[in-house]
Amino acid sequence: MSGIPVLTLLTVVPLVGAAIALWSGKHARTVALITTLGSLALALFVWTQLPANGSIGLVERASWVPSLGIEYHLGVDGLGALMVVLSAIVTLMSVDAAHRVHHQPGLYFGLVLVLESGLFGSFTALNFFHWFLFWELSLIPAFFLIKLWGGTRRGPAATQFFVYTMAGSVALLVAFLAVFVATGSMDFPHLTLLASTGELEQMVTAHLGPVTLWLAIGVLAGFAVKVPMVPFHTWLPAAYAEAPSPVTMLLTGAMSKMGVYGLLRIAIPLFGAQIAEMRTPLLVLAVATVVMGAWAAAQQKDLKRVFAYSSVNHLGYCLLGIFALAVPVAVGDAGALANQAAALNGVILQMFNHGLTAATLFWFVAMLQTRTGGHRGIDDFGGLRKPAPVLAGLMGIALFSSLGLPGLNQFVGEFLIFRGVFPLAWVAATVSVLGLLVTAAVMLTVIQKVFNGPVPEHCVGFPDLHHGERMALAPVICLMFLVGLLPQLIVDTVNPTVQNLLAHWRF
Amino acid sequence: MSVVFYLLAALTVAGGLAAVMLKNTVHCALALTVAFAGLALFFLDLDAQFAGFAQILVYIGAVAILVVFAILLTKGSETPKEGVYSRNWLAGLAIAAGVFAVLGWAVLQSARVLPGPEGTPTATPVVTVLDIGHALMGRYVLPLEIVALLLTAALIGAVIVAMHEKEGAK
Amino acid sequence: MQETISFAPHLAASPITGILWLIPTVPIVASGVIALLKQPKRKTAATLAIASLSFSLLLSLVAFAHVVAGWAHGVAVRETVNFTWIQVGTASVDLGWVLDPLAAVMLVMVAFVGLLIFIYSTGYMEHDENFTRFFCFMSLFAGAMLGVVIANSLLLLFIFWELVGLTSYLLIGFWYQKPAAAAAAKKAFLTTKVGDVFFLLGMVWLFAQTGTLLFYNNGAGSLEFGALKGLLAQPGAWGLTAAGAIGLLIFAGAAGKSGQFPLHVWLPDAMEGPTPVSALIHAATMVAAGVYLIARVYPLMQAGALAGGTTAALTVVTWVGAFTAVFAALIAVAQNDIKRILAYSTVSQLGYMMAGLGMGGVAVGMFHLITHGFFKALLFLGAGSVIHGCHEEQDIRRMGGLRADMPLTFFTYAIGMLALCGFPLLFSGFWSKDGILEAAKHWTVAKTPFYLLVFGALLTAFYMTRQVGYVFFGYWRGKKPAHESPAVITVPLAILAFFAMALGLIGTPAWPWFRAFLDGRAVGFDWHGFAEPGLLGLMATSTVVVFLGLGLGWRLYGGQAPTPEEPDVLEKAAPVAWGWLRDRLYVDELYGVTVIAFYWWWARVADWLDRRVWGGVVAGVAWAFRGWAQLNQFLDNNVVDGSFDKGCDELASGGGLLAAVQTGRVQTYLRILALSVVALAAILIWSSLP
Amino acid sequence: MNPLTGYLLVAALLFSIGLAGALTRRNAILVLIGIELMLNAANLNLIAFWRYGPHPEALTGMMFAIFSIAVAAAEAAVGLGLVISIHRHAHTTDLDAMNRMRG
Amino acid sequence: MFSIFHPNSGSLLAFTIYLSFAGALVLALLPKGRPGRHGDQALARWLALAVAVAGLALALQGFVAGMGPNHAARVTIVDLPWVPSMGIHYLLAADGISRVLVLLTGLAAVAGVLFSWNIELRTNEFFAFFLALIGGVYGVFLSFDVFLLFVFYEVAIVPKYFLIAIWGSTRREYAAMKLALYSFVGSAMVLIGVLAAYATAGSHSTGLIALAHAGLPVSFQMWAFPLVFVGFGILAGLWPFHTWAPTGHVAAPTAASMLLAGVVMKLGAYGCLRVAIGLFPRGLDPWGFSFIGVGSWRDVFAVLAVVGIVYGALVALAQTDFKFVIGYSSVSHMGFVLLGLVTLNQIGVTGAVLQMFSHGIIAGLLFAIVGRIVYDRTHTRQLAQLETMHLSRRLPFAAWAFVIAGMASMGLPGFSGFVAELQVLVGAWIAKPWWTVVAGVGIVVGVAYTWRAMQKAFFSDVRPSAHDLEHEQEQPFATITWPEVTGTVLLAWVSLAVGLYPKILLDAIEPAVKTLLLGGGQ
Repeated sequence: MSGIPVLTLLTVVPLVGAAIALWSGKHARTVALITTLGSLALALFVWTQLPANGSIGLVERASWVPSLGIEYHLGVDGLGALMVVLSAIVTLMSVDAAHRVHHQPGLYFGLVLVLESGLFGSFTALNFFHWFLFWELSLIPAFFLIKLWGGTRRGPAATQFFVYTMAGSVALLVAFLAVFVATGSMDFPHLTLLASTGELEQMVTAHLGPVTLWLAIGVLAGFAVKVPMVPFHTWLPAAYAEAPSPVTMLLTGAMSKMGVYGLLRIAIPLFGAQIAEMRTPLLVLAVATVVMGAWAAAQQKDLKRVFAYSSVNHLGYCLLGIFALAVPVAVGDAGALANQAAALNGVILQMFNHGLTAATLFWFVAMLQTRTGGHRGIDDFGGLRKPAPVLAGLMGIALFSSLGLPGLNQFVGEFLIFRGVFPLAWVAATVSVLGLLVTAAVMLTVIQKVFNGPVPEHCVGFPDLHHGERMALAPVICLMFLVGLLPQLIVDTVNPTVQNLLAHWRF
Repeated sequence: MSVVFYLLAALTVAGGLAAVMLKNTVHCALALTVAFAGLALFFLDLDAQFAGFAQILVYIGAVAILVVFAILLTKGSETPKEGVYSRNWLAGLAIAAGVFAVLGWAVLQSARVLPGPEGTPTATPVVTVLDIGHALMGRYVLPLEIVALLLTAALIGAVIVAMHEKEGAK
Repeated sequence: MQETISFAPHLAASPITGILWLIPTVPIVASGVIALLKQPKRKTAATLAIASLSFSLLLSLVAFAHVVAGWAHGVAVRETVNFTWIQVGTASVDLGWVLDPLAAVMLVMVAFVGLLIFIYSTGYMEHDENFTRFFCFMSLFAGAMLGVVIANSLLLLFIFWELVGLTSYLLIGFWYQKPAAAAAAKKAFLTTKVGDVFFLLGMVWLFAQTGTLLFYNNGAGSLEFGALKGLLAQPGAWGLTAAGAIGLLIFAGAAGKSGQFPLHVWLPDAMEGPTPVSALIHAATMVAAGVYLIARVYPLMQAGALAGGTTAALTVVTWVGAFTAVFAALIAVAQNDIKRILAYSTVSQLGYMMAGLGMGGVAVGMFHLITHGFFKALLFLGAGSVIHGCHEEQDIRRMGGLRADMPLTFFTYAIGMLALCGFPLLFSGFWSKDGILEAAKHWTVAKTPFYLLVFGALLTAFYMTRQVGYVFFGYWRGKKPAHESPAVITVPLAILAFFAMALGLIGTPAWPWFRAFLDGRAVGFDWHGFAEPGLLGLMATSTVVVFLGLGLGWRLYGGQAPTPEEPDVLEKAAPVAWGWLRDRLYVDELYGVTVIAFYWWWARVADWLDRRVWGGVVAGVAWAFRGWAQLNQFLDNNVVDGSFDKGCDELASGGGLLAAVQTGRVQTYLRILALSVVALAAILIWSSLP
Repeated sequence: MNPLTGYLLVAALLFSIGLAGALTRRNAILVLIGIELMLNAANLNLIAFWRYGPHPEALTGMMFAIFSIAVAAAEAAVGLGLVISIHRHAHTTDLDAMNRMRG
Repeated sequence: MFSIFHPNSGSLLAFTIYLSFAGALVLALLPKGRPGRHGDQALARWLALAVAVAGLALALQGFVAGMGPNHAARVTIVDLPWVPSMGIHYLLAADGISRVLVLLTGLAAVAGVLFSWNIELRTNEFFAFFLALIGGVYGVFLSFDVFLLFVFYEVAIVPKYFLIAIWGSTRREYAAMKLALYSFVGSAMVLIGVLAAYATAGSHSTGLIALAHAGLPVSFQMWAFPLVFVGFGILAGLWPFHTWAPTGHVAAPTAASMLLAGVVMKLGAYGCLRVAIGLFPRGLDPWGFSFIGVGSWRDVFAVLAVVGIVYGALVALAQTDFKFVIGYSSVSHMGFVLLGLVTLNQIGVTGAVLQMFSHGIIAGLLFAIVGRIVYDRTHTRQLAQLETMHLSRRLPFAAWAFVIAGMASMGLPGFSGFVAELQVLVGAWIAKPWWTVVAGVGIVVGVAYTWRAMQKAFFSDVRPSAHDLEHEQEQPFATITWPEVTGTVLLAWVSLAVGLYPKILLDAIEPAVKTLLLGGGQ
């Protein structure tokens, strides 16, 4: 099978699907479903083909623009492959959830598939140029999906989303250009190698003077916006709230992971030492992301905004885990290495789990909306457990997953993050548990207001999940349990990658 | 300085003076012809036969006739009641006198630096029409072409300017 | 108290240990199956739940027998099965289960009480429309609780711990249409969650320090010597060792679940759930899980204690427990809801258990836990029977004289009540409470807890007498006449009543079977147990106190309880104090103006920061760019481009000036020309003159 | 006196007469006549310089004169054409009356 | 007659010039079509298209022929003595830069004809001027003699004036005059500089290469460089001499704006590179002192370029007229070209040349959409009015074409603009990092204005009322015609292709830039 360029195929399949979907009008959703299913199969195939030692596998490499150090360089390790699988799952869910697109369905599903291609591309790229291409490519369809199918205040939301992210991207780009100028390379593995020996900083200093810290800040800014990290997150609630729910699933489920992925693939490997210098403010921001995200969610009245802020909160744990890695430890300290490995494993698991859970939550919001003609205020419902017990039960599972109930998927990641972070930065970890608490309060409030209490008049006769929806949700819910109970399924592949990554990072 | 020179000079200057001073414009034109003829004779005297004959042909044969035609066409022969001289004639005269003074002064001044009258043996240069033809086709071909173009343009221009405008074109 | 407990270092896991995991798994699976059942399949659901729990009970008994057998052969059984859950880096996160006397005793208690309550529920919940759902949750709870019991890993324990919390949440909010129930469920979950995050912190700390979360792992577990030694060497915070600090963090989790002050507020509200739930979860098992947790990690709490001494962690546990015992008992005095009285009583008794653990060790606390499990379940079920019989009436002021209408219930309830009060000799509560009091008496740190606990015992007897007086004596003050409950309800009551009495036999000073069993020591019957110095005096004291409480109660409430409209006897005597107690000493209100207000204040701050500050900064930047853009355009139109246009205009006007010279008079031009030539020529010549 | 000087003086005189005519007469045709005289005076200069110059075989002066004659012819033609055209419009050849071109 | 051509690759390139002028001549001589008679104009259109396509084919052939083992070497096409006494030669040659720009001209010409398909007024003359302009542009890009270059340069300016003055729209005389004035001022400066160089060199040759090798004294270069650079820079939209550009672009007919932004501005940039930098490389040397960080002409022009980038973008952000947005965007994007040029390093200059090509394509596309596809149907360019028209629904083709063009314009990866700007930024990093940082701000603002214009024009949030819908159904817009589709697709694909595989052009540009930077000529 090695002859087939699987990763290229992975990127191309959605694009082809998008082209077909564009012209297939009413049948676009079917086309999209088939394409995303195919993509998922390919992604799972990729997952199975990873090298056992955690190094980068399935490499494809060809010359592209040699003078700029640009290569067509693809490859995945456990991290990339997991993100590919997650993207495939989330896109499939999103397409499945979007069965009420009446307005230009061809375009809608075309854009969704282009977005998927962008996700795949950026998770498999190993060259900055290539990566950046897909990183930006994913932005365009996302923008239009919000802009054209969004809610009443979609215009400003879409613009803010776009311009904000682009501003971050430019900062990232400029910083990376400096790296290229200094090293003449845009290849991630190569640059990682340079950074791990400290050569990168020497080269940058030799070429440009002592600006490495600024470059690190530039790169971080790009990712901080995407993740998003407080205070770069203000685009997020509006964008998530105004986007149609299936699109929000994509935004939170897959796109926000691009930022975390970027931190792991680019920022940390290249600028580990600089991030280590800045670790205290960064940890403060990470904690602020966790805590303020959760608390801001508490104040929201719109379900989508609630989940949007809770996404900020959950991604804050990823940031916490990542920045805690930069806390200096004694060389050769096996315990510290174990802590770091735990944190990093946790971060990666959290990326996957949050993607799955948050996407599912927004899916449920979509269902609530379609059933009540667009209601999604937290006070618009009540007592739904009575008319719709299955919906209530399944959404309850998703909500409990989100608040980190053990046995469900999100707990594992959060546990590992705390387990790793606590010994590295116990103050940050301790303050961050507040986030767990507040998130729990928020999620329970949602349950209380939406599912419990007396049934208001307009919710009488609220239809429960129909058969198709149950069938569609079942695998997702099962996956939540599966990952929650047997995380080793994922960690088996991720852990070698984590060790491999840690071995190549230098703080 | 030969007698011929003085005679020709007198004739020419007299013709010129008459051409600008006479009241009747037709007379002026005729006096102009005299001045032209005097100049042509000067040219011949100076061994520039070709130039002399060209002077006769072009000026006396063409320009003078044109002037007469123009006078007739514009009924310029009638003496206007305001007088033939413009209001500022005195100033014009003074300026002309000034010009003459400067020019004359320049000539006389330069005469001092020139070699003496006897010191310039003036061997008559033999210039045949063939020589002139060779020169025109050789060294002066570009000016010749330009002049040809100019003449053509002038021809066309004169025609257009003098042509009656079409009825209702305006 | 023993410094080292001589458990067998290693035993090959016996077959029963190998399948121990089935004990929690079977009910959980049954719960899953019931979840998929349709609502009308009531019988199937109940059958499944009861069958699965019976199976668990059976296995538990086998396991118990195995442990007892091993003990009988002089071997303290501690068998573990461990496995790797996640491989992280080169380290691993391990889970496992353990079979030792502590687990075995608890297994049997939970499974047995649970089974009885299940059976009881089939009658009690008969007419509920969500009958199947009820059994689904109950079954899940049973499984999770059994999981907590057998966990050999703090993480696994935590996982089940949270699951238990979840089912508690689900069951408190079982009647979800009632806003009060929904709110109570949320409150319960969140309050326990507060404890749980500390538990989580303690857990990760422990993990980070010892590299494992397994309790016992052939010497490599976190509760075993090597790890504890490391923990003691490690400084923690506030003068504690790491072991102490971790222990306290874990205790915070236990305090949450076990309703210790100040996290007790959820437990009385939890009575919004169906009565069997209150009996099972909020009396017998789950709330006791905190006590069980402390018992489980006792080596950690105790680590570093000198012979006969105590540790900072245990001191805290003691004080919290003792305070809670009195505090809750005081509140219980002034409650009128039959279940609420029991709830505060539970809180109070949990305080006893904690204090017992803190002062007397595992066995003391655990013994009270077991006995309390039975008699409190009995009381709750009895209360349920009363409520059932009184047509869902819960206010004791609207009952009365029920001993005639519901004789069986009265009889069993009285047994439970006497057990709770610690009526001498016959009832298990007497023995278990005496154990605690004895430990308190011998506590070297302070004597106050002893007095507190004695006072608590007095109060216990008093409020229980008050309750019984209201409910079963006097005359009927309700509307519809009450009726006796069916057999499916009364039979479990009878069984529980039997155990509420009989269990005391295994913990008498003469035959301290329970303690010996837990400690792995041999035991024999010996009257000399009573001969320990001060023991008889203590028993006498306690007896006096109990009778004092009973008498006082009877004096005030025996026979002529007031009507609902009338103020209580004590209220007339001391209205202010009564009001404070009735309003639960305003702890909820205190939280309302502190924690909850803080929560909402921060939520608003976060939202405000987001909208106004960060959003404002973004808007400001955008605005600045817009403004700058406008400025630039202005510059472009008026300065850059303007200068061009201006230049053009200047040029044009300059042309106009020049045009003024152009008179149109040809001769003028000519004149000027001529003059210029003259001037030029003159200059040229002049300058060339020698 | 140098023979050249005489010719130059005559040419200067003739030029000045032409200039005086051009500056003093009202009639446009007579102004043109004056200009023709000025041109002819220049031609006389050219020929004279040629004749008495150091390199008469180079024909330069003569050629200039010939071209000048040609140009003058063209000038006359166009100038007179203009005069006629203006007269047709304005019915006058009086230059004092002709100042409508002023900007 | 072919013997006078050097028998080497790319010699056919010269025919792009001749063919265009011949086409212009033929079109000028065609009988005047009567307005309304369709057939009359059709002939002119097809003829113009044929000429443009033939030119493109020749350009393409020349480009392809230039690839290969000796790719991008400079080849002489024609070298005839013209004014021998002054050493002026009719010298046409092509190196990698020329080939790329000739190719751009060919593309712009074809697209321009396609987007002028509906010109009814004096069609023949329009296309005649159009082709004359194109011929002049071809000539500039192929001239390697400085006077010949200058002649073609001037030839190109004249038709431009008429195109705007006759077929233009808003304030067309003003715009045309402004353009002409600016151009002539620039030309004058260039002429002075070049003449001075010729005189100073004393080499009796006006060949670019010869002059470059003449060893002009540094002190001379020091003042000649800014003179010539500004002279050409005016046409390249150098801030603050850029104001002709927006007004000119707006006033010009679509095809002319496309050429103006797409090609004519490149003439200026090309002149800056080939003449100013090529002849006076030492003019960029430091002065020996510095004032607020500016220590050489290079710094001065870099500052102007960077200011132009940000300033143009900001002003574009403030526009209310759709076409002005695009007009100012050209100023901003040309700032990148100029910035790339003064980086004076391989990457930066290569990027500048690539940006010339890229901007030529993208600006052409933008003007085509705004000026032609949209304006011809809506008859307004005011964003406020367009906002009420729901164009994304009524003109989806235009909307999505603009999205693609906008993406390319704002420098999203995958399109040619990104690669070009990337290289310029890299070059600027190498030269002076803060240039890059400021230019980065320009990119952000670029995103903002493009997106703003796009949203306002096409994707407004105003929900249509029932009345609007009825009105729209009654008066639908004219359908998109095939020339519009063809032109759009052509340009979009070129941008995409170059963006995805820039090597195709870079292979040609890089060696040429290298030689140019090494020694002025070769």
